[in-house]
Amino acid sequence: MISKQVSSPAEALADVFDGAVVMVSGFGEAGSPIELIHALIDQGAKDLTVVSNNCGSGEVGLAALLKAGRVRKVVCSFPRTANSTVFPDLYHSGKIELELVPQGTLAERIRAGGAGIPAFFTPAAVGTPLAEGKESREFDGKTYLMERGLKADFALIKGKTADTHGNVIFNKTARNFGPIMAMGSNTAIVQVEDVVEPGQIDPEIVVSPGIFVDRVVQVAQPAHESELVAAGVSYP
Amino acid sequence: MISKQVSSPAEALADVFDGAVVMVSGFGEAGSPIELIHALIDQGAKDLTVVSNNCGSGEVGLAALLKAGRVRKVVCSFPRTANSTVFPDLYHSGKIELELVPQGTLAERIRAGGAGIPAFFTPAAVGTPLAEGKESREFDGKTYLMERGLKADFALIKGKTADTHGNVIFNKTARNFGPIMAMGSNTAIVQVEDVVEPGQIDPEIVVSPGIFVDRVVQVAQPAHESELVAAGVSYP
Amino acid sequence: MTQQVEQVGRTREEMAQRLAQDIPNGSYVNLGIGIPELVARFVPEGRTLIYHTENGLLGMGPSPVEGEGDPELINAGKRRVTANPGAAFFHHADSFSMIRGGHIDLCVLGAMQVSQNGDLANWSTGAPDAIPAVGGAMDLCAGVKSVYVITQHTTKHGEPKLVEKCTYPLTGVGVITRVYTDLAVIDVTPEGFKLIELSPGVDFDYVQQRTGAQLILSDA
Amino acid sequence: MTQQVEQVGRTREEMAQRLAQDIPNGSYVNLGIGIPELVARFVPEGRTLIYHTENGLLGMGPSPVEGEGDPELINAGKRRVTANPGAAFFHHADSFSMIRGGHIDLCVLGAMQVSQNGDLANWSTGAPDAIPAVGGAMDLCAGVKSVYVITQHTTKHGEPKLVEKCTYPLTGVGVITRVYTDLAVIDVTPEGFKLIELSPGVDFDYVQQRTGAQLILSDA
Repeated sequence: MISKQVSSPAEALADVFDGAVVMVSGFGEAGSPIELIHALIDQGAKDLTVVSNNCGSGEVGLAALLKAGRVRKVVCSFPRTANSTVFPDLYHSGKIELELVPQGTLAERIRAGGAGIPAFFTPAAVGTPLAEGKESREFDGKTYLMERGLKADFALIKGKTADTHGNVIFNKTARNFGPIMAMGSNTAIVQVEDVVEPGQIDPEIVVSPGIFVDRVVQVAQPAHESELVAAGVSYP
Repeated sequence: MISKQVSSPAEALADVFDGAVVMVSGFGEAGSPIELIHALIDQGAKDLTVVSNNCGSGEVGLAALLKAGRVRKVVCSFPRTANSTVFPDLYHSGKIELELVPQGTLAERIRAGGAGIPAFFTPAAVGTPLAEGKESREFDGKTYLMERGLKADFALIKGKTADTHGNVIFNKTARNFGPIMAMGSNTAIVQVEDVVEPGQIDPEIVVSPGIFVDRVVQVAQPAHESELVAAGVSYP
Repeated sequence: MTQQVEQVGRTREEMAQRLAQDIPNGSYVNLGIGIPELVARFVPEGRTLIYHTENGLLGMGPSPVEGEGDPELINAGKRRVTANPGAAFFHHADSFSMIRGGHIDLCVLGAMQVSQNGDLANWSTGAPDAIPAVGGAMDLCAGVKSVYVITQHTTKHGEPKLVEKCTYPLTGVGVITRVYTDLAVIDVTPEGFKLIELSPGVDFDYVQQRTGAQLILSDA
Repeated sequence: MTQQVEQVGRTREEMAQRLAQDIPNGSYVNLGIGIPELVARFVPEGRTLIYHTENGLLGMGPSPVEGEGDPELINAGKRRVTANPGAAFFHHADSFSMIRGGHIDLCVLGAMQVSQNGDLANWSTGAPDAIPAVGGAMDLCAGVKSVYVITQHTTKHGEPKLVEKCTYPLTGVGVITRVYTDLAVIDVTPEGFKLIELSPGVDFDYVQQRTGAQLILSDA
């Protein structure tokens, strides 16, 4: 008998340490694990490196974590957001480091980290400023950049349903970075609306097999970032 | 209105040319597209390079294609089979070339080919005879081999159900190489028991999205290799 | 000058409509944010295109009625969309395998600048105070089979966007094959910009004056 | 000699049973073909292991009744199996990501030879007329967190399988951490083979005589 279910986001995040590398799922608000992020703010770990496609909006979720001064560096493809001043302020005042990575390269680096691939070659960004300092190499007459696999200490992920073995399914385009961040992190923490018994998810439709998932926690009615922002919520 | 359904295996394979690289799904008999392979025998293309985990058993399916003398080279992880003499005879008489690839490296090379990754590094086979002639490189103190992405002209794949847009789901461990061979080939041909209308497969459970699949053909009651072998069937 | 540009040539909708004529039935298409998004509205009757959005959906449908939809069913522009029958959801690594692996037939992007050898600049002005953000543009233009640009022929200030050499930071090198503007349809060829078609009421000199590189006349 | 070996030390089942004691609850385990497969039968009451088979199943259950089962639900040895509640199917690239990425806790393999620095030879005798076939063994021993060997201490002809240096072609270099044989449990340490435990009724000299390298006594 094994169960990966923990009772609360706080318990799920208890061992996040200062200086940890933390992957955070989501593309815009879809798949953003707001309740886990808020619990991470409460938990207090600092000097974090966050790997995420965006940097959040308003003053909730990822933007709130940044605003709380807990993040030293972000690895990100699109940190600019229509309705957030948090990242721009931090960036302009030199209080946060940015590693800008093309979105597909970011996804592939995370997947590679999880798949035991230390490096691979991609055609994206060849000849652009983002190629600076990177090794390039020709294969069959075309130039590629070498990119390194990316691993994290923790991943904070939003799923839809999980069983107690950690098998997860997702909701629509909220899937985005979740499955690969589960692969690419040592400790993958997934918030879901429902936790069910093993056998209640058809093995043919599992998206993240339990081997990639370490902890599942139920958040029955997760908030949507856009609604919180529209309501003027600021966390904490 | 688009439909990728074709009326027969023969039609699906009409344009396979001499010298083509052909990926064939399956691990043992699970996922082996026997009806497509038999149609390829009938079709007559020769001098093929076959990429497949195994080399078939008895004198049906892949073993029959080999026996018919159509295959110049196999790229394979485990060509030895309990009840087949076809590959051993060809190999011992120098009539077929073998590129032996560790199973995980084979899978990753196929996936890389489909993902636009020309090369990647893997720890598998370092220090073994299969590392001979391969570039090696250290990352973070550990040695890896560089492996190249693998692409095919055609893939012959066995699925369970497809819609006319080419979205495919599979049966249990018959999934194995199917989804990545669909990615890694220019023309992916999938035999399925049922072809349904778009919308009849839940978009959350699609395993091979239609973009990777070029032709689907219904084989309502596919044969199982072990049953044909037990019955002493020899194709053609 | 600005006013004159607005009155001459195709509107944004007409540009999108013009481009839409050139996409074959059954194509897998990724449309960028802005004018590119308009293309989907003008696909001729009888053609089915399958839209890919890099955040993990193939078979993207139109936006739902205002206020409806699922905040977790969005496009790359983070707007709510729908899923057509035959759609599929997948994760980001699979999505960019479709892009990088050459499985998508056509990508339509906006541009700040396009050079006569097909370089694209569309992600940064290089201004020192700008927040850098690239998203999936570099992957798209490096991986998709054909990458078209749809853009106003000049900037709001009347400066050419089609140039000999981009001055803004590049998104990709030699990746653009065709440009649709308010004034013309132009191919990027080994010889440079080749004029394929003038917009109604626009003449060659008018376009050449607003282009930062030599235009070649089509053989046709 | 052969007869004597068979009577001394643990049977295949006892070897599997001994190894099974050492696998913690909740481990993700990949069992090779042959003696390794027997391990699953002897997992102590109250422990749940989750079995991975590299052909695309996590949560593999026992074989079905003879003649039952699905020919497309098989293990890496191509035998019919079942899927336990909580199982998941996936494709080969995902399956070997689990292996190569260090997500599997333990792999148990058979061996032709193991050297005192942990090299494994288990795929080929190097005979010129053999059909080379490697399967997933090289990926497993390069990627799984711990790789144990379970094997008879000597070959059928009485030759040691634990050696100073493998003479057969290698499967992996420095990958084995522990060996379970009919005669003993032996750790591979930086100093060489360290004897952890003798099988009942077997003494040190008996094992050392049948081992092709120096055995170190455990500190304990």
